[in-house]
Amino acid sequence: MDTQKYALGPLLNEGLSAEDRDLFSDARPVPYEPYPVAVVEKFVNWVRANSLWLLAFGTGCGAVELNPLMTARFDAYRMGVQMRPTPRQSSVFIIGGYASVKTLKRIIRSYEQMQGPKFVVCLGICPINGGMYWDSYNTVNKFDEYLPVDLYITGCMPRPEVLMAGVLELKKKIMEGRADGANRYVENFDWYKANQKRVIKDWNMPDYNW
Amino acid sequence: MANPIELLQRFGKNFAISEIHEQKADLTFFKVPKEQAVRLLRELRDDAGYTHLAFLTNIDWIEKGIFTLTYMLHNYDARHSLGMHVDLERDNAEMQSIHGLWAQAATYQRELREMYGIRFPGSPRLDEDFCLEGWDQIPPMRKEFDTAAFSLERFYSREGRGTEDPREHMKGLLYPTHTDEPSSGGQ
Amino acid sequence: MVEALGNPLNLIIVALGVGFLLPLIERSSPALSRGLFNLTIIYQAVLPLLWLLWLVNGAAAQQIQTAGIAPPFSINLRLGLEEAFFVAGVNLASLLGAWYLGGLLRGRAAAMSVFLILSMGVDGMIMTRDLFNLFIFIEITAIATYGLLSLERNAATLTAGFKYIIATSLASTFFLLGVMLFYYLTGTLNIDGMREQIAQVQGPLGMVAMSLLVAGVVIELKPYPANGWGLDVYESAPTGIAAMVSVGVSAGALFALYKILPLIEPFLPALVVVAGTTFLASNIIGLKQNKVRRLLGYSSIAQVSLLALAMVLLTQLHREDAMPLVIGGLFLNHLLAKAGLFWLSGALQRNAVEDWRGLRANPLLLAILGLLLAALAGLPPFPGFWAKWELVMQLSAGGMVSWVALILVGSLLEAVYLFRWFGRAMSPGVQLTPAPAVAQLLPIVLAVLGLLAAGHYAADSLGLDTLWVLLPAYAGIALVSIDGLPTRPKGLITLAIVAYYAYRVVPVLEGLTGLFGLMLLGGGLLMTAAGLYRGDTRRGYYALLTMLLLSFGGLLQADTSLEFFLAWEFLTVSSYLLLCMGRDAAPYTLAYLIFSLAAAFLLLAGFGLAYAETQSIALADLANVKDGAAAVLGLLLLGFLTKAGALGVHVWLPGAYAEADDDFSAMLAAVLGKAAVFGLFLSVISLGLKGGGSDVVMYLLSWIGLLTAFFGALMAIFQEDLKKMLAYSSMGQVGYMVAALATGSHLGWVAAGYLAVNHLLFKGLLFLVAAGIILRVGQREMYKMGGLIHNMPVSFFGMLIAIIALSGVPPLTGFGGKWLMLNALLEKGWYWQTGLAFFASAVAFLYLFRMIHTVFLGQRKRIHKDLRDAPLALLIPQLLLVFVILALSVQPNWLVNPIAAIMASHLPQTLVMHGSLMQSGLGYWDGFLVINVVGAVFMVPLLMLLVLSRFMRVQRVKQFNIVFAAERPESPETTHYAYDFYSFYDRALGFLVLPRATAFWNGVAEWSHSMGTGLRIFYTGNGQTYALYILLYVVTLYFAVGGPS
Amino acid sequence: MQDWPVRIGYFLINLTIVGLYGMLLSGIVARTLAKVQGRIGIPVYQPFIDLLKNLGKRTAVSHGAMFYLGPVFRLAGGIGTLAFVPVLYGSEMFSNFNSAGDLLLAMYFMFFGQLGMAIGAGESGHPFSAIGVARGLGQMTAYEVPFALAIIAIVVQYGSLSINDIVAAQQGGILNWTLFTNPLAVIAAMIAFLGMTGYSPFDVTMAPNEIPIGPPTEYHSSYLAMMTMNRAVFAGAKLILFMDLFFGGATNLVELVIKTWAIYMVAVVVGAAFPRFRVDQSIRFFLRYPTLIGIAAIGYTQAVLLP
Repeated sequence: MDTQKYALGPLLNEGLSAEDRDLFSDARPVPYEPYPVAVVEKFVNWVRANSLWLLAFGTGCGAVELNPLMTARFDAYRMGVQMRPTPRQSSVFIIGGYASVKTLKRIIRSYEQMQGPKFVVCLGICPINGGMYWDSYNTVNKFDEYLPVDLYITGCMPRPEVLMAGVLELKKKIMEGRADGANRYVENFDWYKANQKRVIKDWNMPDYNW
Repeated sequence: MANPIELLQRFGKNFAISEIHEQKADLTFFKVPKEQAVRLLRELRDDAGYTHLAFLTNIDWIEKGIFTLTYMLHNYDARHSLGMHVDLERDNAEMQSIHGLWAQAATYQRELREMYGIRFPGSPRLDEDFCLEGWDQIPPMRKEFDTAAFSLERFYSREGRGTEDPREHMKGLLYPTHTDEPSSGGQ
Repeated sequence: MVEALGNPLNLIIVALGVGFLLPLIERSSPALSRGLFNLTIIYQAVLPLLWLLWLVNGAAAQQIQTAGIAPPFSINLRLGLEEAFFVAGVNLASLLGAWYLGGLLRGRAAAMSVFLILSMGVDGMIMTRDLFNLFIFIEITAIATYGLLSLERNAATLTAGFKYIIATSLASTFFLLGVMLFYYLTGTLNIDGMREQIAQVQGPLGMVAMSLLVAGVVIELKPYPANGWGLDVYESAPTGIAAMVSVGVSAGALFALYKILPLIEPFLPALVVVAGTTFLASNIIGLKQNKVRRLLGYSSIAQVSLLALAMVLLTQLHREDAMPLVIGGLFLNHLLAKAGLFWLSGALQRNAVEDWRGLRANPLLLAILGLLLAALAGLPPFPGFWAKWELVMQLSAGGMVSWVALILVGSLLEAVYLFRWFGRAMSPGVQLTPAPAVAQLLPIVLAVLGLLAAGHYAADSLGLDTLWVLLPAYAGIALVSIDGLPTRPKGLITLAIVAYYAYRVVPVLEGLTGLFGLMLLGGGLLMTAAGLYRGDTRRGYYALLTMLLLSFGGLLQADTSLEFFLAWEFLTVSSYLLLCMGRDAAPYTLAYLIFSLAAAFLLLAGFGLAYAETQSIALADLANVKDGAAAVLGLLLLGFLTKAGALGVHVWLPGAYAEADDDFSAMLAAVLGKAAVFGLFLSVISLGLKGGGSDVVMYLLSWIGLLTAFFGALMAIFQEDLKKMLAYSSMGQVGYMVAALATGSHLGWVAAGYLAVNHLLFKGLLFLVAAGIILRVGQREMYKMGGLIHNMPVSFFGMLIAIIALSGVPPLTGFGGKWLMLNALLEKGWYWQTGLAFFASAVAFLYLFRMIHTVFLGQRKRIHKDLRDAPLALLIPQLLLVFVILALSVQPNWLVNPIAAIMASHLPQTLVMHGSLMQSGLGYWDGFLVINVVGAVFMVPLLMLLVLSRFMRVQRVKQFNIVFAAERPESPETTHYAYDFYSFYDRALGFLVLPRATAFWNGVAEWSHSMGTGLRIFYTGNGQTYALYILLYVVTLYFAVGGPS
Repeated sequence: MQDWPVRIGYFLINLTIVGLYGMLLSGIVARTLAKVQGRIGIPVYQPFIDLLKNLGKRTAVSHGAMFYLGPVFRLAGGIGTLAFVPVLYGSEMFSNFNSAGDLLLAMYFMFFGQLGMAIGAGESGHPFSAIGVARGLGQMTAYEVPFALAIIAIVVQYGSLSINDIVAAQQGGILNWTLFTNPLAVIAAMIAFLGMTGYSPFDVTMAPNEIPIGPPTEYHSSYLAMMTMNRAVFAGAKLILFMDLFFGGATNLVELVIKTWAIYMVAVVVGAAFPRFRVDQSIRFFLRYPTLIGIAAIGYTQAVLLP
């Protein structure tokens, strides 16, 4: 495994043609430190936990379980959850079930466009070990090889109730300051990138989608 | 509108139609040789009212060494579908493109090209990626492609994964005392 | 000996003698005969010129008695001032014509002698005082013409000559019959004698006599529709001959008419109708012509009938004192310009108008063509201009308003087809023929010089400070002479000249003219300086620009409406020619010229009406107009509004602004447009506050202004072309000024002045930014740009400041204009208009955002990766404008206070200033406080964001790092949202901006052209039919006037 | 004229009050909408949490200087609008910098933030931003018409452009409010208000599903937080302006809260009940009946109120 540190100069963006390289930033992502004052960090973590903006990007069959979450029956708004249509403004990415290689590429792209701190929640069994698609030619089996996962919610499919329990769990994790997926991703950037590129054979995007 | 059997028999004068098989009242299969297929499709579309190409798919008979293309046509007036089988050599499979007859056939042909490696010379955007992106193996739907081995090799398997027969598992879970007798209950 | 040589009779005798001798001498010595011919023709030209000189200096009119006996018993000739003038003109034209014809005449004794006899015949027609003798000369002229026509022996010439001889024979037959009856009634053949006995010419017989006489002369003048034969002559004859027929023979006929006018008093009204109809009809038909000679033929007929019309009308008005200027001016103008054009078309051997493309490659020829056409169209400084001015003034004073209208409409039509020709010459194309020989061009050049001299003389005769008022033209001509220099030195010379001029002129001006002096000359200098970024050879550009800028000075300094109109016409001409320099301007220049001339003619009509009432052409006396105030105001406003591009007459504007050279567009929109605003100010100040009809006009003006503002903005938002968008925007902005002016209140006029200054600043800035963009990108379509902010940051900054200043968002200058204008409208009680103003200013946001977004923001095209900012020469003027805008934003009082003081001299002050606080009757505004508050308020979030950025890692990303939930777009080229930006607005309100005005004007053009076709129905080309027409015409004339009674 | 530090201090107090109130209002609105949909809805303080969350984001991207300054312009526009509107009638402390200009200044300054923001969003290079801005501007031109007509009507009615004068004329009893003296103008203005607030049926600018959130697509983290703040301050300023012009102004904070809440509820209730207009539909809508009502308001004012 490549263990280069993250501060090793600009990305090469080898997947892009020479003229496209001008269009995309080649900056390497950098992890963020906690706020210097511990109380502030604790308070901000509480705030983050209570304002979970989901990226409205249904990546698999589990996406159908996301929508009831916002209806009158479950009303996840109560818990500070709401859908945002653009990755830039979202803080939680819910992987809705199996991730095919083709979708994985889009997931990575959208994830990298989200601004930290950001959290990944995997829904269902498929992202854990492939689930019923474990021997498929196009479904990844271990999602955490490609992106840092903060929380798994297993089941096939998990009901919205379970999803809500997961949200509560995620909140707890965030408040405790343990949901550090975004930093893990950056710190192990080269490892994640290598894994991603191993399965995504036509890597035609920049190495980091700012 | 004539009976489809009669229709096929009538076409049979000019085409080597064989293996006519009436699957259901509204679905009939038959087979023609590769060389006559497109000509027959055109006549079925223009003269016999089978104006709709519902789909185009392929069956891999690895044992026989052939692919069987299936063109599914539909006649709206007669509410009847015709399935036309065409056998191809499995190695270097190639078939005449029918995107000139139905433009949407190009998409099916792209898929077949990607999944089975069948070539359709002249079909638009045939060699572009369709469902797969950056696929570097033999076409995945060909039966000689070992998808489990591939998955293991490329995506790794997570340890701790077990497999159980759902029927046995659920039986044990739900009816631990039940003896082994055929059940006529749940479907 | 000298005396003998100077005898006017020699004009006839020598020509006759030499004419008959030439064939004889030819046999023995061709060279001698050629020499003799040259000598004679020079003598023929010089003699009347000398006489003219003597007569002007006070010599007595010469009465020549042929047999030494007093008139009733012998033929007598007269050489007074008029005769000498006409004879001199005609003979000069024949001299130049002979020179031009050269080869055709030389070596053909018959031709030479016929040519001499023709010119002699015309001289005779002019000089003789004997009616029968007149008939003889008419016959001589006709036969000589026929002879000349048949010099070129082809079918077309021969048939044309045949038709000509039929027609002229008919004419002379009528004339002879008329002479007989007159002799029978009066007992004399002498015209002067007949005048004494005119009481005898009465009753049915008198009527018949008169009508026959009139018929004879009128047919010679080729009245519509009985003039098909004349046109065939113009078309088929060699150009030199056609020129002689057009100017010489017509002059003779005209003078004949002039002589018999006293004999045919009852026919004067009919003659007016005949001449008027012919003038109008010929010009309408002229529209359809695409052959130069035929076109010139119609123009000739029109000009001659205009002369006849003027002559008769002035006679009716008993304003013979105006005749020298009007008739003399028009005649010389026609004589030299028409002959020159005929010769030019012959020298270049191009007949179809289409073939004149590419003449632009030869500046000398182009200049000659342009000058001759300008002379023919009655533009300054040529004599036609002064004559037309005087004619309009006299006719207006005489209450003949409808004839003024007819003359102006006809002149406009004539300008249309003349300048369409010029437009072709300006268009790119291939040079077909080699340049003509100098010998052939020299007479044409002499004609041009003659015209210029005559113009100068005419201006002198009007008592003007000629050198000063014609300074723009002379400066332009002077600068043409250094046109060979490289571009930048020329530009610097222009700057120096204009700067010195401004330095001399502006301090003298005061009040409103001072304000506009600063704007026009200051702005003009700035835009000229900005133009220095161009290093390509711009032939004639700076000469014309100097002319344009100096005529601003003329406009501002004008004390009389004549000076004003003159400067205005200079503006029109120079800006038209400058516009022609634009690479693809050709299709739009004609519209510009037509509308500009129409505007000028409306002004002329307005000034005429004012003159009719006050008998004064002083601009200050405009304010004394009382009864006709509304009409004068309406005409003047219409004229200025046309020039300002108000709704309905705006059709010329987008094309002109968009297709002019990029730096000249800035000049047009920012500076030249203000000249129209100045005119509007002038007319409103003098006439707008008179109550009664003026109030109605002002009320209409407010609607015109705001509708212009609204539709200008609305049309701007749908433009893809950067400069077209700016053009429509200018139109809209001028609309606000118009509306503010219409209020007729102190506040409103301050608003108008403020808006004008502000518009100069931001629109100049925008056009300069556009020039830089177009220079770098090489495109005008905005959707082909995008994301240029990183390449052209300074230009972006300029545009940003300009659009904020335009939009009216505080704290920049734009808000002041909006505040003043809306307050003025509300104070006036024009609430609906205020609502429309709000709507218009909101719509303006749309195009402003579209402009800055599609050019500077969004996705950059890959090919624009390495673009640089505009050249420094272009950026410095931009930054200067930005600086002025910002300075005036901080201290609006620096602008408002002087304007308020100026307007306070015309109206009671309603805008009150307390330090930086301004108060209208309704509201208040403290510009200084506003910008301070806004500045402070801006700092709050800015500091906040800067602090936050310390805790937030801000990564600068590149253009295509845009966020997409899944798929990303293919390429930046297809990701720039720019084309059809406001498609939804089009769906909602697009029906409002269907090109109705364009369709209307196209309809007018179409209609005029079809009318041209309709009127041509009489021209069958058949000689018999033409003869029949002549007969019918005479009968009609007879019955129309008196009938058998 | 007082000394500047005091005035600035007063203004900061105003700003804080209006900002907090505006944030709270958006919480109340969300909760009200939730009730309409049969949900419990967010806690009323949720907007504050969201705001702090966005302020607490640790990474951000910038597309360039104008992009960076966009939210600054936006927020400055909101604060500035508030600065030119007197919050409470007759109170020195709550008069802000109203002395800088009249109603026209406040009306035109509203565009300041929108224009700056539009340019910032434009620099992001995102086509959806441009589409959103185009729609927003288009809709703005349309609702500006009835609004302007209503404003003209009341300016005619009160004979002044000064907001203070207009409020003063409405004192002395509820029947003196513009709402009762010139109901047509108020109707026209309130319909325009629906467009201004950007709730449905006029929310196509932000249409979250077609053009993800419109102009602010690229904005996030602290930028977004500043825009949220602006929404609070700007909404507060607009509400106060409407209250001053049409509902008799306010002489104390309680009255202010009640009146502005009530005005805002109009937009919220309408928004909860109507589906979305396409932008060309909303343009046609505003230019039809609301405009006619505005015209009628001016006519009514001229014919009935003035003599």
